[in-house]
Amino acid sequence: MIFETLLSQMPYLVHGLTVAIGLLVCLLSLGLALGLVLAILEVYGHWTLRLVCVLFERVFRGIPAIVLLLLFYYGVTDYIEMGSFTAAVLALGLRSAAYQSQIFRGAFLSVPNGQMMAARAMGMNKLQAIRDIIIPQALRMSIGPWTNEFSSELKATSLAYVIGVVELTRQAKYIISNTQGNILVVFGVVALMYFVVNRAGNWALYRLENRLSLPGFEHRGDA
Amino acid sequence: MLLRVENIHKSYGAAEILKGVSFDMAPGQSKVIMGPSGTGKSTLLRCINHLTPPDKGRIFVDGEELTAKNLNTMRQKVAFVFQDFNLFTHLRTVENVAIGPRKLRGFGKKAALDLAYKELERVGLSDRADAYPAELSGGQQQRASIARALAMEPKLILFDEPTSALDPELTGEVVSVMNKLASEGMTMLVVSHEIGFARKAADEIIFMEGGKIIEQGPPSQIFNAPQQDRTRAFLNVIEHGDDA
Amino acid sequence: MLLRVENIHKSYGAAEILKGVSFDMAPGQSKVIMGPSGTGKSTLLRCINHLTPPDKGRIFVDGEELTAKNLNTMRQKVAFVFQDFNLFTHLRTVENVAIGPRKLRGFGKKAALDLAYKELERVGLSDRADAYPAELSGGQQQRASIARALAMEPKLILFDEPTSALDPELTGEVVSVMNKLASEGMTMLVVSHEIGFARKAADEIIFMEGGKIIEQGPPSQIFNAPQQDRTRAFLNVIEHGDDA
Amino acid sequence: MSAWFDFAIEHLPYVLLGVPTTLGLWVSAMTIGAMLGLVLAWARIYGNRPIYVIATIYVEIFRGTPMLVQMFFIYLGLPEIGIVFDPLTAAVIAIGLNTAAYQAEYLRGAVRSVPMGQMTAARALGMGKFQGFVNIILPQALRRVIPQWSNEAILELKYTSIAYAIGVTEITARAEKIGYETFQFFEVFLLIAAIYVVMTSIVAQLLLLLEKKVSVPGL
Amino acid sequence: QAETLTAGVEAAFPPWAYVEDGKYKGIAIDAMRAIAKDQGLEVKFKDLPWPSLIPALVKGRIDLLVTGLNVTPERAKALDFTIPWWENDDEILVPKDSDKNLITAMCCGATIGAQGGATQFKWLEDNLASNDKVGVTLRGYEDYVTAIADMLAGRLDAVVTSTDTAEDFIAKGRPIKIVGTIQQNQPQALAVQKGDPKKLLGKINAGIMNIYKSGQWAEIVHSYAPQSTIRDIPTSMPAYVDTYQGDIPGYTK
Ligand SMILES: Nc1ncnc2c1ncn2[C@@H]1O[C@H](COP(=O)(O)OP(=O)(O)OP(=O)(O)O)[C@@H](O)[C@H]1O
Ligand SMILES: Nc1ncnc2c1ncn2[C@@H]1O[C@H](COP(=O)(O)OP(=O)(O)OP(=O)(O)O)[C@@H](O)[C@H]1O
Ligand SMILES: [Mg+2]
Ligand SMILES: [Mg+2]
Repeated sequence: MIFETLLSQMPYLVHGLTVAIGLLVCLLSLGLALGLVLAILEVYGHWTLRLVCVLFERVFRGIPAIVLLLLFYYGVTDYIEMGSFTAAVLALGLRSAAYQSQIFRGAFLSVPNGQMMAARAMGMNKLQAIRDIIIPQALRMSIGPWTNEFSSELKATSLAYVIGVVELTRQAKYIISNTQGNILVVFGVVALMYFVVNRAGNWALYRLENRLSLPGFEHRGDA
Repeated sequence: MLLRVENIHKSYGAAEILKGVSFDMAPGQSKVIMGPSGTGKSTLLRCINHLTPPDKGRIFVDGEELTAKNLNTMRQKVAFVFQDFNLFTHLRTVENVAIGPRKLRGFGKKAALDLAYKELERVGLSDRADAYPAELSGGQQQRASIARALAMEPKLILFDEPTSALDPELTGEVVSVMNKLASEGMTMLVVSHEIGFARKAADEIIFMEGGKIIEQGPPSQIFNAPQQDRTRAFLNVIEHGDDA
Repeated sequence: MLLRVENIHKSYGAAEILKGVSFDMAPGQSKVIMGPSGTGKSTLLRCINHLTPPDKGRIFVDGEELTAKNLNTMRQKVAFVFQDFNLFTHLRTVENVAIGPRKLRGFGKKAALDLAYKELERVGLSDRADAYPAELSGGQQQRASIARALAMEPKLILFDEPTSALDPELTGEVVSVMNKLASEGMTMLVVSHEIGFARKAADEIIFMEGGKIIEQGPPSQIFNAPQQDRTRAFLNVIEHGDDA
Repeated sequence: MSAWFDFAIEHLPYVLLGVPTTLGLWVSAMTIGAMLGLVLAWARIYGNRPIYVIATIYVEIFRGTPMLVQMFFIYLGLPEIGIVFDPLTAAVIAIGLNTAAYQAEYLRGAVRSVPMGQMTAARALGMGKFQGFVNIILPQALRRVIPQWSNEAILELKYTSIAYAIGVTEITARAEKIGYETFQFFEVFLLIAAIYVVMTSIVAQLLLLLEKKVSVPGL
Repeated sequence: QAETLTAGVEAAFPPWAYVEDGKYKGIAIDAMRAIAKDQGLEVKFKDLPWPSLIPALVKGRIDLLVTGLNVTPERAKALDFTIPWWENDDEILVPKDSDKNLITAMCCGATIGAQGGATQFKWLEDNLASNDKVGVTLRGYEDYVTAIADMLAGRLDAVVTSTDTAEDFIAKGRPIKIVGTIQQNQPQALAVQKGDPKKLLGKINAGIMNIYKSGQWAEIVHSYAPQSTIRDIPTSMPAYVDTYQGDIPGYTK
């Protein structure tokens, strides 16, 4: 009975999943671009810039995601017109930027000092050195921790329903309320769908990590 | 004069590390700086190309003073070879050598690679061109980093203890490359305790202690008849590996 | 015999690194192993206390054979001093020295610390007892790691290039501690190219190449009249820092 | 803004009554997570094949599916096989099991970042593998893991609000109730944001102090 | 060309509003469409969960709120209500196989569940939980589905929901039964922004009356809740709602 319902509603669950994935891709891209800039400023910037970055990071990591979504959809939209999806991308994307900046900052700091020095000693300016020497190394080291961010943001997309983005969890909620029950079965299916996307994403990221891996960038051996 | 170092001072916090160092180098000369650990040899070298800007004093390369403004172009004239190589980990050997010409000297991709292969040959590394730094032995890494310096076609190369991270035999590889460069007329300023190189290739030994030059002169004089007690004691240690 | 090394073989994958190495050591003896890089010196040392278990061959300490079973107790008799010190980063110097007696030899906290202070004094480090390893200079770190080895009151200490990560002058500190231990009658097996130590303190020099011992004898003989060409060439390099 | 302050001051006491529940939930869940996480990390690094596989599957499942779903399974699913928890216990278990998977991974990374020489030196002294792990590797790994662990702790503090879904009246539940009564939801959400920002800042600061306190030069 | 109104709904709230096969359905949805047609308005729906609906209306992200919305004094301060089109009572639900009756389900150590912010929860709190002699424990849930599931798992003795929700649960085959009714006569209405800046109240009120009079309303209600009795519109209009005083736009007695 519920399985028939699930089967008939599957196209809508899948549609919800594509909305979730679309949201995920947009928010991660925004987070990546901005997170990288924040990390560079935090590591190499003037102290005023560093302060701004730290403040940004504190605020966006301190406020629960749901509240951020509501603040963007109902607060920021007083000044800038945007729809639910855009607001969700901005709220979750900026939050992700705060998290990603920490990932990249860690990676920047783990590039040995000598690399920057050697680049500078050659006559590269700071920007050139960051672009040509530091970032290619730091990004390689970031892929591992970045898979975590991927997983947690995938699940965070499910919160966007509060501002009217009809993604996977909301579609599931429709089925649950229409049948007035079956929480476990429906959420079980949804969990499976998240799990599959998560595995696929991680698989792709690990493959990327392997493809980009160079001698000297392997993990240190197990203790 | 190719290099003029004029009254360089440098402090870290309260500690004055360099207390007024001056010397000159003519084109084609090789000088070796020696002295006990912590004496400021590395600091001096880093002051010369402003990796650590000096507090006081001036640096002239080829008659032009080094300032904050012309820093990046001047550094292309003054290459630096580090003790721990600092090859760019994510680039193959040949790319390490080519990146300078490519990004800083306006070479095309092909031209930069051609030059890189030429310089790798000069240090005897052409066969390892495609390896990553982590796949090279220490001696090979240091030779690659010398090739990287050479590819900038600098007026002067600064070496900071280029062999001290190496095994005795690997040291040999690097020293022979340095001997070769010296004999080809490259101007080199080398912080090193390699007696072999100092005796054979140096025009002058500069002995530093406590942030000052306390003795300088041709190797024959410094090694055979040092004027200062401190110099003598130090040379005793490094020549005989013994606690003086 | 305190140590008997019997026909040790070790391969990594297809490469045979050790090709049957045997020698003995009597109590109180000091032996120095020399030889070119990659020859298997470190591997041999690590085989002796089974940090790398050998593929073939046997090790006897004090007449008892080392096996997988008695490994941990036997290792307490055979201390190891590493090239890069490997002090426990999270423990103060004195705790680094005390942890062995405390955790492995059943000492109480107080007794272990007392012993640790005593051993630190022996290597001249009592004043740095409360520093963390990162706060010590290289020479001090190596002396602390020697104290850590001594605190196990071992029958034998294995040293793997204990000074090669050190400056010439810092090397002096460590070599003089090793000289002192040798003169106190400690049995020591040392991989090192420190001519100073080898001449002064070694009873025998073992020269290895390609996974085999190719020459051994008292320092006077090896240094002054080596039998093998290879030995002579190698000694030439390390004594004169020159490409042979 | 001042209207919001009046609103906040009026309703703060009622919402703050949820703080003990939130903190209790958080502390218990983090404790379970830390202990189980340690076991999982051990299993993933040193376990034999079956143990490694089991631990890996655990980590994959708990990291790969939403925590809300996990909580529903524990709260509404387990009763079908006769295991009935009260809501608070179920929430503690759900959040604890979830964070264990994350903590295990952070710890595993930290253990792997301890240089190999440390274990070699411990073994050379005569320590067994386990002794070396407990005395040498773990104290260093735990210090290295604090920054990531702090992140995780702060994240979980915010996640405790999902316990509301199974009827635990913590901060969010109380605040939302005010929302339904006054219909001033926006003001309510600002209030929640403020409370969480204050709590997470305090926690972050305390953990930073801990980090400083146990820090060792060179680690 | 009429302006398109955006009607906010909580689309997980059958029989009033829900989504099936990707389409909005339910009493409120169909009725709103009928009203719009009657009044020559264009309407589109936006699904927002409960806590988000009110800020959406206040901030003008939606123009009106069309859902099973109870008229209460607090809400009347934040919104302007249309004339009420429905009246609800509350039902006491227990598992089908339970031997609890109206009395044992609601006193003396019973644990009762309700949706956290709903009027039922507030009523139970004010009338039962605050009275020590009654001795019940009250538990709030994010939604009714979880509360019912929890009752079926054995942790609750009873759940109190509004009549329409209770009937929907039974119609969908949950193993529960009604053991008692709490007469509330709780009116429900649509709502617009406070002060009605878009002047919608008149049109909506008129539309409600028109579809009621034409019999469309009864048709719509019965297509979703066949058992329901249709009450006269407007149902009781509480004195605390200012839009029910004096001249009510679009409505003549
Ligand atoms: N960035 C820094 N901040 C503070 N002190 C520094 C810094 N860099 C170097 N020093 C100090 O300056 C002194 C000189 O250092 P320098 O590295 O120049 O010595 P050196 O002669 O090269 O010694 P070595 O032979 O050991 O390399 C040392 O006491 C060192 O501790
Ligand atoms: N774990 C390992 N796996 C594979 N090969 C190894 C391993 N450890 C050492 N080797 C190889 O074994 C050979 C001998 O190494 P070993 O470290 O014993 O040489 P060594 O004589 O100590 O040299 P050095 O003077 O450079 O320290 C080298 O070719 C090395 O690459
Ligand atoms: Mg130096
Ligand atoms: Mg070795």
